[in-house]
Amino acid sequence: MTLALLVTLLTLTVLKATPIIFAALGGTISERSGVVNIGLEGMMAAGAFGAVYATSATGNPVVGVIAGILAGAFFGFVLGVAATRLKVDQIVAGTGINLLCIGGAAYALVVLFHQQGSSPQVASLGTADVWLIVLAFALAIALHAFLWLTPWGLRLRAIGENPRAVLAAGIDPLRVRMLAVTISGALAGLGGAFLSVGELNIYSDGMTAGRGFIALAAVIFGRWTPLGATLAALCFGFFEALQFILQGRVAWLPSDAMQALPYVAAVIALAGATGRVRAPESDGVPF
Amino acid sequence: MKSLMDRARGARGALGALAIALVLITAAMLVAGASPIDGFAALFAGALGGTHQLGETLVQATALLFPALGIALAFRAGLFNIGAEGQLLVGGLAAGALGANVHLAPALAAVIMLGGGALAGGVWGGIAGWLKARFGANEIIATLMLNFIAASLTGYLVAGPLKSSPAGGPETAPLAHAYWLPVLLPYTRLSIALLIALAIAALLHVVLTRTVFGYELRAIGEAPEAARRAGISLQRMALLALASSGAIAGLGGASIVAGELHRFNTQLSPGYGYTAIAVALVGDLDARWICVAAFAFGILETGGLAMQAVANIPKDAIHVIEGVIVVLLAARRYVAARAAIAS
Amino acid sequence: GHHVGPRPGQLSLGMVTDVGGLGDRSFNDSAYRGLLRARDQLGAYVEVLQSRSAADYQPNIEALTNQRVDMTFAIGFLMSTDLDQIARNHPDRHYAIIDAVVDDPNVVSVTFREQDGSFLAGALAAMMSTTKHIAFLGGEDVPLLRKFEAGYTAGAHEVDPSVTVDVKYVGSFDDVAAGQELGNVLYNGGADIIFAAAGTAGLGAINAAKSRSGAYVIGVDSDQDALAPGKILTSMVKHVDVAVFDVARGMQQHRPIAGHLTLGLSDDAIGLTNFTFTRTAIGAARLRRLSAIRRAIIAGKIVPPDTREALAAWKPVAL
Amino acid sequence: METGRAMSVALALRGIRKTFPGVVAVDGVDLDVRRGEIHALVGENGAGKSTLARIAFGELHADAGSVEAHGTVGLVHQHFELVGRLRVWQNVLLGREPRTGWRIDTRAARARVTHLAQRNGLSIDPDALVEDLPVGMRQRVELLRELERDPAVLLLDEPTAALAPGEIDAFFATIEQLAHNGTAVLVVTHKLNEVMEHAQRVTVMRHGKIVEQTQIARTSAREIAQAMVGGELPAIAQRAATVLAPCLSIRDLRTAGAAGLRGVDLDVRRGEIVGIAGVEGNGQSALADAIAGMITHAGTVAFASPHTTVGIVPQDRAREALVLGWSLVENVAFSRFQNARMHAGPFVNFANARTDAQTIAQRFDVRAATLDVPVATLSGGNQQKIVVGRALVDHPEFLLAYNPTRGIDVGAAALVQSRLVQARNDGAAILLISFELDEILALADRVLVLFNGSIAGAFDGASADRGELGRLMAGGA
Ligand SMILES: Nc1ncnc2c1ncn2[C@@H]1O[C@H](COP(=O)(O)OP(=O)(O)OP(=O)(O)O)[C@@H](O)[C@H]1O
Ligand SMILES: Nc1ncnc2c1ncn2[C@@H]1O[C@H](COP(=O)(O)OP(=O)(O)OP(=O)(O)O)[C@@H](O)[C@H]1O
Ligand SMILES: [Mg+2]
Ligand SMILES: [Mg+2]
Repeated sequence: MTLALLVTLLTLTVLKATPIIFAALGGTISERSGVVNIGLEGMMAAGAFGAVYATSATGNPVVGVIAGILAGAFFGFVLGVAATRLKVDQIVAGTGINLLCIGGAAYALVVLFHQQGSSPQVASLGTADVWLIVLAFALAIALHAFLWLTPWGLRLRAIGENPRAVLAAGIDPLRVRMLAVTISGALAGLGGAFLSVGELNIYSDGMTAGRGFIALAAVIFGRWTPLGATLAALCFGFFEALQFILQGRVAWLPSDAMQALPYVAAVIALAGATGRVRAPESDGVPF
Repeated sequence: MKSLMDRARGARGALGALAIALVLITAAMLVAGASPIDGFAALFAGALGGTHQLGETLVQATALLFPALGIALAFRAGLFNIGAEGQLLVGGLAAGALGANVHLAPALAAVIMLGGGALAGGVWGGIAGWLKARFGANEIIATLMLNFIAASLTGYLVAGPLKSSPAGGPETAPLAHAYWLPVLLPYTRLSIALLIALAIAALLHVVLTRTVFGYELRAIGEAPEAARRAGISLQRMALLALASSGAIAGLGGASIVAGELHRFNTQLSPGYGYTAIAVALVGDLDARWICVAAFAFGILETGGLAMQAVANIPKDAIHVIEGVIVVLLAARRYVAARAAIAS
Repeated sequence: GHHVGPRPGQLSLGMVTDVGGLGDRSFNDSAYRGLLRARDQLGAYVEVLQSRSAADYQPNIEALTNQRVDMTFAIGFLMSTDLDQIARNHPDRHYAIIDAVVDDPNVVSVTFREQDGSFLAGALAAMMSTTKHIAFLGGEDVPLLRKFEAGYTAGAHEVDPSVTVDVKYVGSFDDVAAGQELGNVLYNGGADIIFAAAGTAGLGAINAAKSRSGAYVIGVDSDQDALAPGKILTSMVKHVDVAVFDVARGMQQHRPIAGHLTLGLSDDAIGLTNFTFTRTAIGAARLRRLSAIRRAIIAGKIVPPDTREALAAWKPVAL
Repeated sequence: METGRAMSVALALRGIRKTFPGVVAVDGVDLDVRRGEIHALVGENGAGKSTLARIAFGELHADAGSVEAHGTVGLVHQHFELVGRLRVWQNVLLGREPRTGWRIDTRAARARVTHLAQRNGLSIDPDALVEDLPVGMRQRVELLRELERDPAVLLLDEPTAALAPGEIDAFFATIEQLAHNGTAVLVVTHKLNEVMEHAQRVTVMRHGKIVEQTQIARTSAREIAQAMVGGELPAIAQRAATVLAPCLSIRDLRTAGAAGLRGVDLDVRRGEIVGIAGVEGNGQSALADAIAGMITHAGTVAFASPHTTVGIVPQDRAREALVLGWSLVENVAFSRFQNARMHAGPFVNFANARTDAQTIAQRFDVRAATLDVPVATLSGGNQQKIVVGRALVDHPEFLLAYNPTRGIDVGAAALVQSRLVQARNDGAAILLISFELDEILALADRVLVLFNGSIAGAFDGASADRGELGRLMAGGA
């Protein structure tokens, strides 16, 4: 492997991982507070669409990124309301949010852009997207420090384990969960915005292509820790990048088999390295 | 025992949820510049307006019912099977490949195709079950990753070894007409797959509520430690639950192939395996209510397709409606609880 | 509400999209343009039904049949089995299918010789490449896309057998980001021209070309040249719209076309766009050579391969 | 303890009423708890004590009535509300963490918890993970968390149910100290000796109402018990002489872990109750789990025959014995599926399960609206009766009973103990693991003291000496 190839492999790994890192950090914070966020995929789509719409309206992709964050946060908030105040089963609500966001973006394309399938091209962050990549890693470290060093991190983790214990300590677990899920949506939205106006310059139906679900897996692989999730996202990114590069070079392996590489690697990792991972005690349990 | 009053409140909650959903849909149509009256007329006429439409609705309901039942079985055992989509695909592929290559009496061929589909789905679910039982792997990731692998694998097989013709699409050769599942409703493509699905629903209900196996299954979901101390092997049950869950979803894929599409095609599912999660949950993981939920989703899927032409709403927008309904229906318990407090 | 449905005597046309749906900037959109032209120029009533999965084709075609539209267009080869069945059940109705052959008296089958147009794209790419290294980026690895791949590779080798052609597939027609990333991988790997036959995902490859000097991309299906003026060498268009319009016009003139139309370079149904932004960059000499190759294909002197097997057996033709 | 301090009311409950579907849990209760007093709240299982405490704390809302508290209220739940995967200091200081800048000052936090523990005579390792702690230690953590908040009113729901005798004394010393400093303490308990020794006033509840409220000085344990059950206490069945044939024999049993076994030999014969006395954390769990086949071990655990029938009352009823969302009937069937009575082919035999459930409910006085309500809606004591009843319903040849009367009121406890003695009289071999020395002395034919994973001494039940037992339990040679 030449040096140039190695450089491509590594940059591609980071590029592939970045949106997943954002969403996985969101998933981690949400699950740490005890809410399983199945809706990450939808929130990413909302963020991606929101970013493109705001960028097309203002011409400024930075505004777009902020709009993407807000769009994701909005649906995070909706999930939060459903899962905490309305006591809707979290998985049901998350599934509903996915349907809502992905369908909603398709619908909004028609209403706002008067075209189906994909948006017109808009301004993009271009090479400035590198700052979002830096931000992803910085957030991972910051979130790790937050969860393990600060009082609020401790409380958040405690809520994910046993909300009643936290209530006994005089903190309202529901409010913290609401906040955590909203932030989770904001991060997923940021991941979507990174895709649509950071890396690209367009929203198109299906462009999140399962990245939200991969992020969900990264949360679990990363054992519900921000740095772990980041590492897991990087692994996915690496295998994706590897298959991109190997395609066509290994003649006996058809492209379909190549495309399965990251997922096969994940399954093998499940059987081998990760072993028994334990979710927060009250993860997914309504309070 | 739920009292009649509780049930009435639950129904009121459901009606309230539906009413809110209808308001939202109306707003969506108005924003898109379409007449809601035409839109709803199209939705219901498209879903229920005639034998043909009803048949289509039931076809969609059937396609959702199988994976939803499989998902419910696993969820009842506390296992999060989000891999129904992949299980459905491999089940469909097995049925398509068998149907295109066996030469048997039609009835036997149907059994072989459906059985092969169930087996393939069972194996696919069983892999996740084995990973869980043997290594304690998290079944959410396992089933999810297997979805992606199933998509690649089936794509590879139909483009390569199982390719129907050099110019053909990503699909297996068409089934001989004799191998098609018998049609249930004349002039529609509703096949006896519906009856099979309903039979599976009945069976699942009986298994879960009447049999020792069903009790053991639910026990590992609700109280794993108590189950372990009662001598139930959690490993064995996880394997069995995910395998049977996959088998039901796989049977669903096979029934689409044998009853509807008459060949395997990589695009045979618009995401039934994912929508079925919503169906299973809206149906309270109870086989009887899942049948109702599947029918309701069938109406939306079919009516939504008809609505796109009239109301200028893109086909994906029907998912908005589904999403709203899923959340609102799930919230009905809260609505019902509030009503109970108020009364 | 407004009136829905055709007026008495009005020509009515129906269309069923494949799972790509409207907005794919490619195949379905192109057919839709043809339909809209029929609406505007022929005064036809048009109706489009989109499909979410392969299982939707049959009910959608049935639905249009039951609405008694004069002609139903099935856009995509995946609908052939379903169309065949419906057409037999409704011998009094008219149908058309794109990209597949359905042998019924009431069905017009329209196929395109994508390999011919792709051959020209490959030839142009080989002539323009300064690195003698070009690439093909497909959507999903399916037989239809391999027609593009084989024709493109052969065209390049016709010009210069030593040209390297890298081939990669996105694995999806939707994942724009992956399209862009793969585009970058191909450019970084030394290719300076990519033929992006990947639906929406191909837009990603166009993006990848935009940020590089000396790199070109070739668009597909619709005329994409204006998406990145000067960077898109040309688009290998497939005029599904022309075919749809022609078939519709035949219907209106009460002489419905039946049988199998194979549309190629000579019908102007397939071919390269006219280099609006890249004419000077390409230069007259290359354009002359390109039209010589085009004539050779039309004359049957060159028969571009349409599968990988045919490509392996294919030899450049001395013109 | 009525000193000159003003006995002002710190918690005033007025006309409290609370219904659950089908039950009136609390029915018009007025109750005052005063500064500086220890006020005992007693009553049968299901009388409404926990519900009342949760209402006073604000965790449940009453249907009617008012709660007036002067100052903060703390509640120590009977079933602890702790975060297992956090450390002791994190649990204790949750919501009140000391910080330096944006970070938690872990050193200060540890010091604060250590100091708090020392001041209250509760020694504990602030860095221990709560999930690794034995139940008694967790009880301390729960208490420390409330003490840290220094509440004006402290509600304790069966705080000593999981404590060893020595720990109970230390615990009450702490509570008395708190009361002395002006805290109002309300303690729910089933142990009337604690009431008599430590409380100043007692309130007795029956069926959601207060039936008696008096100064301790003016009453006796017997009177309180009578008020609770509304009559005389049932007497424990008498021992009868029986033939002894070996049933379970354990040889050189060793298990891993700090609270494991280090070579235990013991025999249980049919017709006898062998009591295991000891402070929690000395290997009781390992012993029970090894017999139940739940953990790997060295040495042998052998029954007289491979067909010996076994009944087990595990230590944690909610987690290890019951499916809380299921009805009594379903729970009675569940865990006995190997029993031919419980199934007909692949189907559950609900008719037999219902018959058995009825039998259990009758024999053990289970207070449930119907046999079909989820057992989660039953009070903890009634859940415990189901677990014991189910273990005995098949007349097993061997019974392992782990704290069989935990959380059960005095009346029901006597009933359960009688049933154990009856089973023994009918020829069952019973291994009784209990943290209550009184229970062991009342029931056991032989008493073994378990200390630090080994048998520290063996006594005849009739002649065992409390003092000697206590000394061995505490590790005296
Ligand atoms: N959440 C609930 N749902 C239904 N019934 C309940 C609920 N909580 C309590 N009850 C019922 O209210 C009554 C009082 O229960 P409570 O727990 O207060 O009793 P208790 O006096 O604490 O009994 P114990 O001595 O067993 O702890 C019981 O009949 C119980 O079954
Ligand atoms: N899942 C549940 N659903 C309904 N009610 C419940 C549930 N879990 C607990 N409860 C109720 O909450 C109350 C307090 O529970 P807890 O387990 O502390 O019982 P308890 O009454 O204190 O039992 P005991 O003192 O006899 O051990 C009980 O009365 C019980 O009825
Ligand atoms: Mg209680
Ligand atoms: Mg209690």
